Amino acid sequence: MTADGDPLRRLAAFTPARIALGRVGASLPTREVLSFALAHAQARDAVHAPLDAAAMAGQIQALGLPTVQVWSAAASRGEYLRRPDLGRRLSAPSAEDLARLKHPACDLAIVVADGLSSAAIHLQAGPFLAAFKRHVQARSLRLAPVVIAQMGRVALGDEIGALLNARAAAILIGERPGLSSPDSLGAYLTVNPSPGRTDAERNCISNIRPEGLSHERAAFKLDWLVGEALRRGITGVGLKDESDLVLLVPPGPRTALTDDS
Amino acid sequence: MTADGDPLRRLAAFTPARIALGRVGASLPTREVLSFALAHAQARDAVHAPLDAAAMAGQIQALGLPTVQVWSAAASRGEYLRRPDLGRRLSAPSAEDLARLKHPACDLAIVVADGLSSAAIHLQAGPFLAAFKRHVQARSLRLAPVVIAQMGRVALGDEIGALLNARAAAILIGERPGLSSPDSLGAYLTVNPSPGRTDAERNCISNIRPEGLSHERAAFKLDWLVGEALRRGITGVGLKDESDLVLLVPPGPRTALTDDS
Amino acid sequence: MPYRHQVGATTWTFRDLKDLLAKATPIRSGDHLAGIAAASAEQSVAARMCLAELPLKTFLNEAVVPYEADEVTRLIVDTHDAGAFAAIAHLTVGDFRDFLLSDDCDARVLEGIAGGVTPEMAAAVSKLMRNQDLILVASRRRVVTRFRNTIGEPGVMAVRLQPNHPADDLAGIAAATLDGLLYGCGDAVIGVNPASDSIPVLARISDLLDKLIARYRIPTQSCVLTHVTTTIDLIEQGVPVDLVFQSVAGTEKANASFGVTLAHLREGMEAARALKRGTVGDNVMYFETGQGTALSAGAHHGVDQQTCEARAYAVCRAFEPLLVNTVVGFIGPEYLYDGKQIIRAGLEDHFCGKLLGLPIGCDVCYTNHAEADQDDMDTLLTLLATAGVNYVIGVPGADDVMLNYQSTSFHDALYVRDLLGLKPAPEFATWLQDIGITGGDGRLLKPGGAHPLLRFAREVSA
Amino acid sequence: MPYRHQVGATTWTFRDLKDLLAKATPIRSGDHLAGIAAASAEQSVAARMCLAELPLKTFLNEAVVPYEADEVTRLIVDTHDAGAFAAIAHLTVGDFRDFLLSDDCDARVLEGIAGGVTPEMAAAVSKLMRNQDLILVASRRRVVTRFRNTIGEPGVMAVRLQPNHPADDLAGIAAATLDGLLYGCGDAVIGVNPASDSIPVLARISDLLDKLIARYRIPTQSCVLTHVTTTIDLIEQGVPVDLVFQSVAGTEKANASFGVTLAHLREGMEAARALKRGTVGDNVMYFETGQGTALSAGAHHGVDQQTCEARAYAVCRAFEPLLVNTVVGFIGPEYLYDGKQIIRAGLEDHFCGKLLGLPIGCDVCYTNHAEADQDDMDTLLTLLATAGVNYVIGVPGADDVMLNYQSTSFHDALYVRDLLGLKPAPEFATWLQDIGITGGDGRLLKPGGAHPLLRFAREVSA
Ligand code: B12
Ligand code: B12
Repeated sequence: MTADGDPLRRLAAFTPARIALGRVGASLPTREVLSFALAHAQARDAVHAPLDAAAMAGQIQALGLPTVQVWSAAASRGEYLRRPDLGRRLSAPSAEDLARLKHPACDLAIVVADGLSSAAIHLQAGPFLAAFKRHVQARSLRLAPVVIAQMGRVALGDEIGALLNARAAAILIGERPGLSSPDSLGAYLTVNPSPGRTDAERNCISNIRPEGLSHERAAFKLDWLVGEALRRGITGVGLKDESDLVLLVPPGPRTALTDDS
Repeated sequence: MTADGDPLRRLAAFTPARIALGRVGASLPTREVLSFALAHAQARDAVHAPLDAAAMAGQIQALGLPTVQVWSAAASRGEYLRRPDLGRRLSAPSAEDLARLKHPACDLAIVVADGLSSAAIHLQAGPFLAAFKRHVQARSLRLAPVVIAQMGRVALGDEIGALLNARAAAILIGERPGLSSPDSLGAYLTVNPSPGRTDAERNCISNIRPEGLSHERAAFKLDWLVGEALRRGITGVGLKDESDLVLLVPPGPRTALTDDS
Repeated sequence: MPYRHQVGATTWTFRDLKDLLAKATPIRSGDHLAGIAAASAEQSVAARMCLAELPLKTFLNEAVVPYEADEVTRLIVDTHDAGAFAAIAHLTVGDFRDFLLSDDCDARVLEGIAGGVTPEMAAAVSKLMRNQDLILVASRRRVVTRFRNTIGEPGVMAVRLQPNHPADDLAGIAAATLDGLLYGCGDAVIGVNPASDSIPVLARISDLLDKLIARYRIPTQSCVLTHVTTTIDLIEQGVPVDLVFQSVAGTEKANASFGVTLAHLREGMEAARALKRGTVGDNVMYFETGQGTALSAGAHHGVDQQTCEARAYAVCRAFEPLLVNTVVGFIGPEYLYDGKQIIRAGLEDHFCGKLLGLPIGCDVCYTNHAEADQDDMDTLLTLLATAGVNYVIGVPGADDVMLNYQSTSFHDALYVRDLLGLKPAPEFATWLQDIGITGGDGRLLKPGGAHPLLRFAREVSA
Repeated sequence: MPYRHQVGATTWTFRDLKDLLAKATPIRSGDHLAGIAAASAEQSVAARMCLAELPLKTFLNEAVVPYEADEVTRLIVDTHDAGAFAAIAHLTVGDFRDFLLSDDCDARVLEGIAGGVTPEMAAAVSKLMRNQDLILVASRRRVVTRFRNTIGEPGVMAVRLQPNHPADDLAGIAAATLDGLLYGCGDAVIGVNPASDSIPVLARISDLLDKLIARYRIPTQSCVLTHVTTTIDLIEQGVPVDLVFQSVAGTEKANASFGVTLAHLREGMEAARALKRGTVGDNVMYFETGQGTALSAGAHHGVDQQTCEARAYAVCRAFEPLLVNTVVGFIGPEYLYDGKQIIRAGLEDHFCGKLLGLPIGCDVCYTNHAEADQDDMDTLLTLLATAGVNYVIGVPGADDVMLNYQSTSFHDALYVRDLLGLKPAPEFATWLQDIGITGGDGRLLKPGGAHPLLRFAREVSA
């Protein structure tokens, strides 16, 4: 059976997943083995690509948002990959820079960090922030300057939020690059940020990119979470995402499933 | 069944091989797995141990043999392991050093090279040369100075022999270290040495060490081969080792095998 | 208490039991990251030699994480079965390895001692074992569990169908599910990781899978892999839930960073059991674990990652799970650097899981930041199948487009079933034949375009 | 002729066929050493894509080593079976992979095409295959050969007993041989690598093995692995020789550096056949090969080491060998850097050997200067056994005290036979039972101290 004869071929339009590949005996056809290998070669390069922090600062400032640049305690991309602990802490100079700002109390600190995919930041962070800015204005949130962090892990937002005196920290971070999704953005929200917070105390919005959660929908969700977080003073497992209930048009399938019959 | 119950236990005295280990089910007993692991950890260190060239020069000079030191074209032990081609050529300065000697024609150039086991050189080269020197004298061989080579491969002897104007070259070299035999010496003899000789054009005497071929026996064999090589002008597959035929006491088993019965 | 061992002229000292275990572990990037790994190969062998001479009883007296501070330790100690332990109580760790490999140690013996083996004992003995030992012992132990089918019998290797979609699109999930079913996959569970944490979205996915299973009477179970507390909410709202999922780790603190306690897990298990949705059994829990999670949460207490992992299995076994999945290369190279470490860890996890009596499967996988590729996955998959792994993962084309990593594909599962003559869970195998996916020989038919599942496909895409 | 392939915006160019093959090869330290390896992962994938589209016919028109200059090329070209090739003549290399994996490609089909497959085609298609493909296709092909027993049937895995001694001491060799026989090993051959090159010593070893085999009527063969020209001398001197051994490589020049030509091999084969020592067949040759030998002799002509290795198989198959052994990790890290490369190379060699119709076994091994350990060997051994390898090596405790490297042990062979239910060669299996080494179930008995082999042991050590 070749892929062309695969009865599921038409369904492939509904998912970026590698379905309807066909088979030779039990195995993948040569064509698919090779396209997989190519994707792998390319994804491996993506992991090591550095963040273009200057370009990002430009993009974000163009939205009218001031920016600050920081570095985690990891000295190189290689060290960053091997030492996640260093990616969770600011380098000493960066920590001083932020402390020196003596930023007054505010509602939200936004951090933009390369994480495991600079491409995700290059492609998604700008459009996402553009969408999110409208919610910021609607809610009259007091923002800290947007922090652009290199070689950062999720928990780096905790230290940054604390230094900037923010009630909550949202870190936009490059998710590890997948074979077919090298540029996926994650957003993690933590109330009362400070070093030592655990992941149980955050919420996560994942797969932000055109093929996943759209920038608009993601911004809507983050806004809902920020609202609840500031109102109820919690994030994490105690705060369940019910944002979809408030949407007029329900999310979900583009297609209706018929009932049993 | 444990090793102690192994009926072959008594036979273990006849070989350094790991026989009569016993078994648990199909598998090695824990004791043997661990002693193997220890030997492996130690053997790995042995590969990387450098040659103590000064000490070797001292030992060899004490036999009344002058020495010269050379380096192959490999710059480090790491490069040596990855680049056998470099270990087969002299570094430019060393080649010049030897050329500058303008050594007159001679019968035999002896090279002592670390190869894959410096320990083999440290332990076997001295006693072997002591034994071999008696044959040199008996045969009135004209020797070049003994060349002590670092990071050398077998074929390095070809270039050295040619530069020293020798009719034959014998390289004593550390064989790769085994788990139970980290210090085994090999000797390779090539007539009319010059770069480009193949291994088919050499003879080999292997496993020179107390548990293998004794220094005396090995020296006897090398002498026999040198004699034939100089007389017939060949080494390699064309020259079969029949040295044992000339020995009064035949070599081989310490024990006689009874005939069929 | 420090432990000492002499090798040649050197006496090696190990601060305490956890130090000894950490130094005895095969090389692992995570233990280096934690700063607890052996500094040299020789030190590591010395630690293994020292460990080999340690009586198993030691583990009952010295906890690697204090009893007072950790509910996982309390669970381990309080549920230890002294009766089952009696058979091995006289052994050292080294003897224990010999015992496990001996001809007398068959399936029955292994089942008998399971309750007497603590995770630390399992981890310790695994450190003395070579890959072949891990495979051979595990291959003799089968752990059978049931919900709507029977998983784990000899000759059976099930597959979790993992039809994830980055936007939780129902048509996309359905399409990938059908693809997998047509490859004979899905007997372990049809399990979706939702990209979203939103209750309405999760409810819709559960509904979709419930309808598919009910309509085609598929003898399998579904699962939406969200947080246990969220699943409890879903159950309360009347959403059809087969299995309750949760990631777990080997220390109380690590579990806390996941937002879970043993009490949550019990609550989840009871809520799901109360629904009585299983037909042939009531194993309702699905757990995932993986070396490195405790360290990643800064909650490893100086214990090496493989021992932490085995402790997570103690958490699992308390809740009679249907499936336990070690997602072995999932997190990344910080914990398992390359193919070699992933392969070794996969075999250790499977062995320890089986020794402790778990229905353990493996997500044979790696991320793009690790030094690994499909060849390594083929290797580990094949080895685990010879070792009798309960199930593996089936992701379309091995590429998870939501979780962003590479696992095994439907094709991979087919391959290894073909190579070693392994079969799907028996009820599911019968269904596959009845519905015309496989033929009388159990091998896939060329789909003709006529069978019922394709009708579903047409409806979904209509 | 240059080959081109476009990937995205980049067009990759490959100088000629051998350049294309070299760039398409999975990473290998030897190809880096030779300066012919791909410079990036993407270039390597592009080469594989380009190779996939190449018609198999190309290999009949473009030689990687010139016909005029190389007797191995001449052998390949002159003995190519156009009739056998007809079945695959329309395929590209990529299609060929699909063909090999398809359900229709069974043992019979594989046997039918063997004579039409050139080594370069085999190497090329292997470069497009994942580990699982190499295993699956090989597992369907059995090559059966005979001398005093039958090696290669389904369900059989034989073992070469390798009782080397650093001083060629006869008692030592006998002791190790008995040890191996008592573990059920030795059906492939009892083969000694002599430390010495001395004719009298070699004759004594041959005599010893001949006596042992004759006295106990062991249905197996012996071999002293010396140079073919030396073996011919031995035969002329009336020494009892069962098998003629020789290391071979894939180019005339490399073989010359070993001091051999095809004519030597034919002479050796004829000399041994004339002795008529085989009882059930007359496969009298034993060859060893291994990736890196041609390069190590500076005789690779810019051809990648895996393709050179496949060409060595063309040399082997011309002489109807009883056994072909790829000594895969034997030379060292210059050619195969670490466990991963050794594992991959072992699977490639086995696959290519089988595809070409060779009775191929594998010396699963590594040296102490390579980045590998016993875990890697366990892995490769297990994989090869699932792939149906004809035989493996048994060295006491896996430690060859003369050749200085680690191979597989008698225990390893037992392990994998146990795990996968593999049996020794049938005649040998019967002998093992008759002489009381194995019981009715084929598993080892606990030796009682009474059986005849022990008598031999006592005499030798007397
Ligand atoms: C890797 C990973 C994990 C690892 C994290 C360990 C580690 N050191 O990386 C492990 C396996 C432990 C894990 C666990 C869980 N995860 Co997770 N995980 C991911 C994954 C695949 C990649 C994350 C990534 O690339 N991060 C970027 C790097 C740069 O960040 P980092 O600082 O190195 O790593 C941190 C984050 O990954 C974070 N994290 C990981 N998962 C989660 C989940 C939540 C809810 C939070 C708040 C944080 C968090 O923990 C890491 C350590 O601080 C994402 C999928 C995706 N496409 O992103 C899912 C994902 C983020 N996880 C998810 C879930 C549900 C969980 C669990 C809650 C599952 C469960 N029921 O227990 C648990 C518990 C998480 C917790 N509270 O700690 C969901 C979140 C859904 C949502 N929108 O809320 C995602 C989107 C995948 C999914 N659908 O299942 N996860
Ligand atoms: C590795 C090895 C090989 C490799 C060499 C490739 C390589 N790049 O290393 C391969 C597998 C190709 C090989 C082939 C053969 N080998 Co060899 N080999 C060895 C081994 C295990 C280690 C050698 C070593 O450590 N050398 C030291 C390093 C530093 O040297 P090197 O420069 O890196 O490598 C060179 C030498 O190893 C040399 N070499 C290797 N084997 C032989 C054999 C002979 C007769 C000669 C002259 C040279 C030679 O070739 C290499 C490249 O120049 C030894 C056993 C031992 N304990 O030493 C047997 C050993 C030296 N080989 C032996 C034999 C018989 C052979 C063969 C003749 C077998 C055959 N029938 O074809 C062939 C052909 C050799 C040739 N003429 O080229 C015998 C020699 C017996 C004797 N006293 O003459 C030994 C002792 C083992 C044995 N008993 O079988 N071998």
